[in-house]
Amino acid sequence: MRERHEFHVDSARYLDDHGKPMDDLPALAGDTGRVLAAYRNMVLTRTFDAKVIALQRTGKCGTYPSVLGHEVIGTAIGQSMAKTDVFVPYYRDQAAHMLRGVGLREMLLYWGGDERGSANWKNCPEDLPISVPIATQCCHAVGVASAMRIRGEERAVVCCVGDGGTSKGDFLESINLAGAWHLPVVFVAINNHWAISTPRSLQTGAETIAQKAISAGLPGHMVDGNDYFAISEALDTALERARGGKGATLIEAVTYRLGDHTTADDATRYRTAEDLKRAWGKDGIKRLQNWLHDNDLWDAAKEKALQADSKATVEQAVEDYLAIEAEPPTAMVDYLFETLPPALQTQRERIVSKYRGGES
Amino acid sequence: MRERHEFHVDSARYLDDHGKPMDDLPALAGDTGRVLAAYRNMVLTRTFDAKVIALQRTGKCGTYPSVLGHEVIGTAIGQSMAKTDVFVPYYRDQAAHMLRGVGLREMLLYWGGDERGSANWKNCPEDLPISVPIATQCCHAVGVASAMRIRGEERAVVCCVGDGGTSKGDFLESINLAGAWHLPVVFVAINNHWAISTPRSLQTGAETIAQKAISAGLPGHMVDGNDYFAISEALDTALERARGGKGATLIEAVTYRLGDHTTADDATRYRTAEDLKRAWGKDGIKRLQNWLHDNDLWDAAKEKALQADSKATVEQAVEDYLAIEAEPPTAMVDYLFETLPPALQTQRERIVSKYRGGES
Amino acid sequence: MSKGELRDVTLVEAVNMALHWEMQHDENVVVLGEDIATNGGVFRATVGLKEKFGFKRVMDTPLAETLIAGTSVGMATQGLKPVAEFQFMGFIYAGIEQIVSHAARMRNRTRGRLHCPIVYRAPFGGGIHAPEHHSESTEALFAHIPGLRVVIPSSPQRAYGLLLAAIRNPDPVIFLEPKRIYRAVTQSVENNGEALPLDTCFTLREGDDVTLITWGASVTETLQAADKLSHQGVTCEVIDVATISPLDRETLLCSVAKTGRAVIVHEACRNGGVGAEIAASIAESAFLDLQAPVVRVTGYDTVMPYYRNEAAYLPQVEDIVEAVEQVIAL
Amino acid sequence: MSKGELRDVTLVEAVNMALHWEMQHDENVVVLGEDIATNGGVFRATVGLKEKFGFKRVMDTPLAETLIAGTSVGMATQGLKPVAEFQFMGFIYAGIEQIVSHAARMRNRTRGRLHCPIVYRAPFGGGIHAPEHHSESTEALFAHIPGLRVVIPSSPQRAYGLLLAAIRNPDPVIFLEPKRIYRAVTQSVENNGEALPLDTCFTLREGDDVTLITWGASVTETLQAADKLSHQGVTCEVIDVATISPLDRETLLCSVAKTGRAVIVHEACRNGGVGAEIAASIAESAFLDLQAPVVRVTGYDTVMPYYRNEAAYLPQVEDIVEAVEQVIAL
Ligand SMILES: Cc1ncc(C[n+]2csc(CCOP(=O)(O)OP(=O)(O)O)c2C)c(N)n1
Ligand SMILES: Cc1ncc(C[n+]2csc(CCOP(=O)(O)OP(=O)(O)O)c2C)c(N)n1
Ligand SMILES: [Mg+2]
Ligand SMILES: [Mg+2]
Repeated sequence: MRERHEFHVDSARYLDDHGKPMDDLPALAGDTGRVLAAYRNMVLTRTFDAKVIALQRTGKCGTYPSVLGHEVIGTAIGQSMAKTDVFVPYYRDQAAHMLRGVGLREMLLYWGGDERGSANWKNCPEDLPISVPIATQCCHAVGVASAMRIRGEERAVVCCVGDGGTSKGDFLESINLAGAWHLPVVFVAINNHWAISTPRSLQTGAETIAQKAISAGLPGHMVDGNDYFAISEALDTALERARGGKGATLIEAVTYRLGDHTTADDATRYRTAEDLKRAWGKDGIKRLQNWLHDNDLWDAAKEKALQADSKATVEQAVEDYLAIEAEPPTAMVDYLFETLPPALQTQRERIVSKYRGGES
Repeated sequence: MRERHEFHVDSARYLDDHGKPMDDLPALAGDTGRVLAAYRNMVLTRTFDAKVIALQRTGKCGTYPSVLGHEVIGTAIGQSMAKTDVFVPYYRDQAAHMLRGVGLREMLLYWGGDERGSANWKNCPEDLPISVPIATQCCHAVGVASAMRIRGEERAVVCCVGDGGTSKGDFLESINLAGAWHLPVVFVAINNHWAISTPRSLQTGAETIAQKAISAGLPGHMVDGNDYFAISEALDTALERARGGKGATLIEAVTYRLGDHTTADDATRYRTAEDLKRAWGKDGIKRLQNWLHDNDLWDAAKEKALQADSKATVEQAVEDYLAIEAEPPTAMVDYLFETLPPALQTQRERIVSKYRGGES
Repeated sequence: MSKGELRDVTLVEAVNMALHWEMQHDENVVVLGEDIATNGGVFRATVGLKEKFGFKRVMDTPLAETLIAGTSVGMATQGLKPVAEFQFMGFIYAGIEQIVSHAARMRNRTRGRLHCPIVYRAPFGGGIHAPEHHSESTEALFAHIPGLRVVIPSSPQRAYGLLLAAIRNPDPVIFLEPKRIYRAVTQSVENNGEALPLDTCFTLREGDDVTLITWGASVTETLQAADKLSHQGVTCEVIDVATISPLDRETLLCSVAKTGRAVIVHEACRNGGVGAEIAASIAESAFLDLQAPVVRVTGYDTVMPYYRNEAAYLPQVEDIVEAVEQVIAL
Repeated sequence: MSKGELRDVTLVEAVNMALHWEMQHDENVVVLGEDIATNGGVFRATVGLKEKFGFKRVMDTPLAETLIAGTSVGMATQGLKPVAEFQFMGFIYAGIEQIVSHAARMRNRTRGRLHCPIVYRAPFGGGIHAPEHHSESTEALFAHIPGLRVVIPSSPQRAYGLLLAAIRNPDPVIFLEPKRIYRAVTQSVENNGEALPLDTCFTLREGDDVTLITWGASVTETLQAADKLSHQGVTCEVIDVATISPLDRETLLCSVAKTGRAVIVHEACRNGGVGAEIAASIAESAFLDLQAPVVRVTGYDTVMPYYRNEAAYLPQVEDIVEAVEQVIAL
């Protein structure tokens, strides 16, 4: 006697590579304000990104992971989330951070080697800081979502993880808990085809990342991560579901990492120029720009103004960032515990005496 | 534009709860020698199990996990595996160990608190010892399978894990590697409905354990773990596939833990007598016995002889086990490294002097 | 705090009592782990909590230690105070990345914006005739990690007071419960919600000739050794370190300044054990006070043997006596 | 061994050279990790191996450290000799359960039937201006685990010889590579397949006044301090411990017997660092030789700061000089 248990994941896409609709667009496309705001954020993100890379090249910033190719996904996340939701990012979520209200200056501080980059997040004080150990943030996301469930709140969590990260136990254990406990969390697995030099194909034998949801009893969706409408619709739906107590969702957002892994990497070692060129042909910012043009919502003058605005915003942030002095070395012990334990007092005194009053 | 990616897992069963065929049996049912040998092993296992519990109750053995309810699965594993395959067990695989040729005395030594229980496995010297930290053995299984793949051998690995264990990262990361690398390994997830007191329903939101295979791009099968024919057929197929270089399989073998979790547990705290009674109604040994009777392959006299034989075998093993003196305390340092490092020499001397020549 | 009911309890019952008290008085306290709700924990430490506070606050998790450790971090950032149980210390390892890289650092990383008031509980130590991995005492691994507190009670009263303090502490605490003495003795504990300090060693017995420094289940053998030695006219000061990290060096150094001699006793293996830090600190800071080298009585540098030989591994009363005699002779 | 080609190489190149040699001469050696095959490793330690030995023996794994650690165990039981890379020591933690509970115990557990000839490599230590978690030096965690060897080279020659020894060793070795000095200097290394011993410290410089004990990248500052001090007429014996565990106490004690003074320098935080074990061992066994307390110059007991302040955390030449002046004064 045989029975068959069937499962599926859907994939969705609205815009072709040139920004032409392939299908009826979702309702959100009618919200011109939202779409324009999204576009502006994507451009600002890309402008910022180029600047940070330049700072790094001139020794004014540390190792930095470019967001190139992720701008659409992050923007959609930032827009779909409510202020009261909690964002649990990974390290390539600059576009979302902009909309969550993390200062550009803070982002610069962080990558500039200053802990204060994760400190003063006054617009999103509950959001988690960047998590460097891959996929570990997924456990935090289900913890935050558990707290919401325990307290009966109508809020949700969005957690990002890379395609590489979906191989790590933390992600897999976490989606399982999300399914077992019906937690209000949306996992966004950003499949940019690479984990440093490791291609998506070596990461897993699964045909899609979205189908990992099935192992946890969750709905899984695959969306074109360069299609603003597709990703936004998937996020809106999943977040509504989560806030309404209907449980978690895994969204695989497919894109391509257009830059090196970080400024310390050289991607030409492991991928071809043709691959990269093909990926640029699917760029989500260009696609949305085309769509805006086609719908008379955008023109060259507006583009020029936006570029200038974005540059000015970024320049101001860089100026602010460069003006900030390093913390005194005593900061390295002062935030470890709520109150400095007696055992650390002598060490703190040594720091003070070594650095004349704790100045660096 | 939407697409749908479809997946499935099959479930299989041949015998009803009373041992009556519900379907045409697989070919292996015609191999009378194999079926009878299987039945004998199941009975021996159950006899052994009852004896170890009795030893534990009288202080002659340590904490012990009863195999009650797992005899059919373990027996099928032991039979389907070739001598050259490698078994990576968990701690409730006594039935398979019997057929792999691990001595009953060795099993007693192990649970009797003596490392030598994992030492002298002359019939299966490459099999891994029992792994106590849940699911950690899954990583070893893919490592062993990788070695086989690297060397181009036509061998395979069978790895057991409990339903609880399928929540742990080690299992999930390992099935993913098995899929990514097309490894010759068969994972048997033994769903006995409980992980100590935690029911299967709290372990995961997934409807089946078998569907976890989908996350790794592996075929997943669910079989009735009390149906000797179903589980044996699934194992034969999966092992053939593995040895033939066609990759890994996940088999969920569904049964019920008929005993306490271990002798240190009291299952009446968390499950009802009715549940247990219902599970006994599906007992796989009784089922196979009925089928053998129905096919004139078994009778009361044979049963009586088998019971007597099994008891005698077990009694002999117990006698051998009880006759073995503890290792000298120096054994605790002598096997740590291939050669005792100078740093441990002084400590070894202390042991020797404390225990007069290292005797305990 | 008001006067509370007096109860004769074992160490594990004191743990349970503290959990009840704090869950009752602080709705942010939640408890999670494997088999801790319906089953009340394999050692019964959490028994009764689910009945009283419900499944929302008393959570049986899937079998996944990374998750237990990391989910607690997420909960804590939301202002909950998770008390997470690892069923045995031997199974805490999969949680280490989350504990070391996140729980211990969240406050520092965010300059105080978020913090992790988590208690990670685990029964630890050998001597209960359990299978492999059920006898670990690797407290040294956690003591070396900045941002963590490591606390080990060794009596019902200290279990009660230290666990309350650990839960109330705004930073993560590794709380290790010596399971060999979970039910060894009962002690009268006042259920009054009074916490003990988290940065002070406990002097269990005063003496002039030698300072015996220990913690966990070894406190039992150390006190017995002190008793024996007193019949030989040697008076031992016995200190239960209890708050392993950050370490109260003050109390230890004061005692050694008086006695001039120290013997450290712990169950963990010697190489790189917490005893090394204590010995190094004393030898550095009390150099001129010391009449004899600081000696360590510890487990051997090997894996805890299976149970037929576990007694041969554990430090015994006579080992302690011998060590004291040795340092006294100098 | 035959005479080999002489090459001027950096520490990381020496690692690469040793891997090439041993893969060439022993077909059981395999290499695995994240980005180690096609990319040749993020630090280029494994560059060229894939081209030479193919994907079967040089394996890019999925991003999963538990798996990397545990798969190596399985491979090793089949007689392979896996050399597994953790991309940074800060990401080794998810592998700890597999390392502690299996790699370190398989031989003991099976009484020698199976064993684990694995090398777990990881770049470690701070000072390269990297993001959080890229500057860990938690060698003490592994040094405390029975059944593991912990080895840390601090020069190209020692990297070459010790890595060969580690791969050939039939038991698991944690091999930590001080990335701050990965490319700091070049040294002439003979590519002759000759291994160095795994249980001996290396005396880098002889002296009579004080013994400086160190390892890893701190060897650089320690030698500089010794230089400075020699101008003040203080001669320092400088020992690179290199084989952190099991520890060669003999060499250390002999030196201290001569100098009567010891200063230990390491980058890891002080509390429970390997320096504690060394200090405790010296203070115990060389009690009568010591003219001054054993002093430790270490990182602070806190999380390594992000890079703007990392220099303030790392032990500097002047800290070492100051410590020596302090012990010499006594
Ligand atoms: C646990 C862990 N292992 C290794 C690393 C080193 N590392 C940093 S990013 C990265 C690749 C991540 O790839 P993916 O998850 O796909 O994210 P992406 O960078 O492509 O956005 C690796 C291996 C790390 N940060 N954490
Ligand atoms: C990593 C780890 N965590 C916890 C335990 C304690 N423990 C032993 S068995 C068990 C339940 C396992 O359940 P399952 O995997 O379903 O196997 P079963 O015992 O039901 O056969 C637990 C939690 C352990 N051995 N290892
Ligand atoms: Mg990626
Ligand atoms: Mg089970």
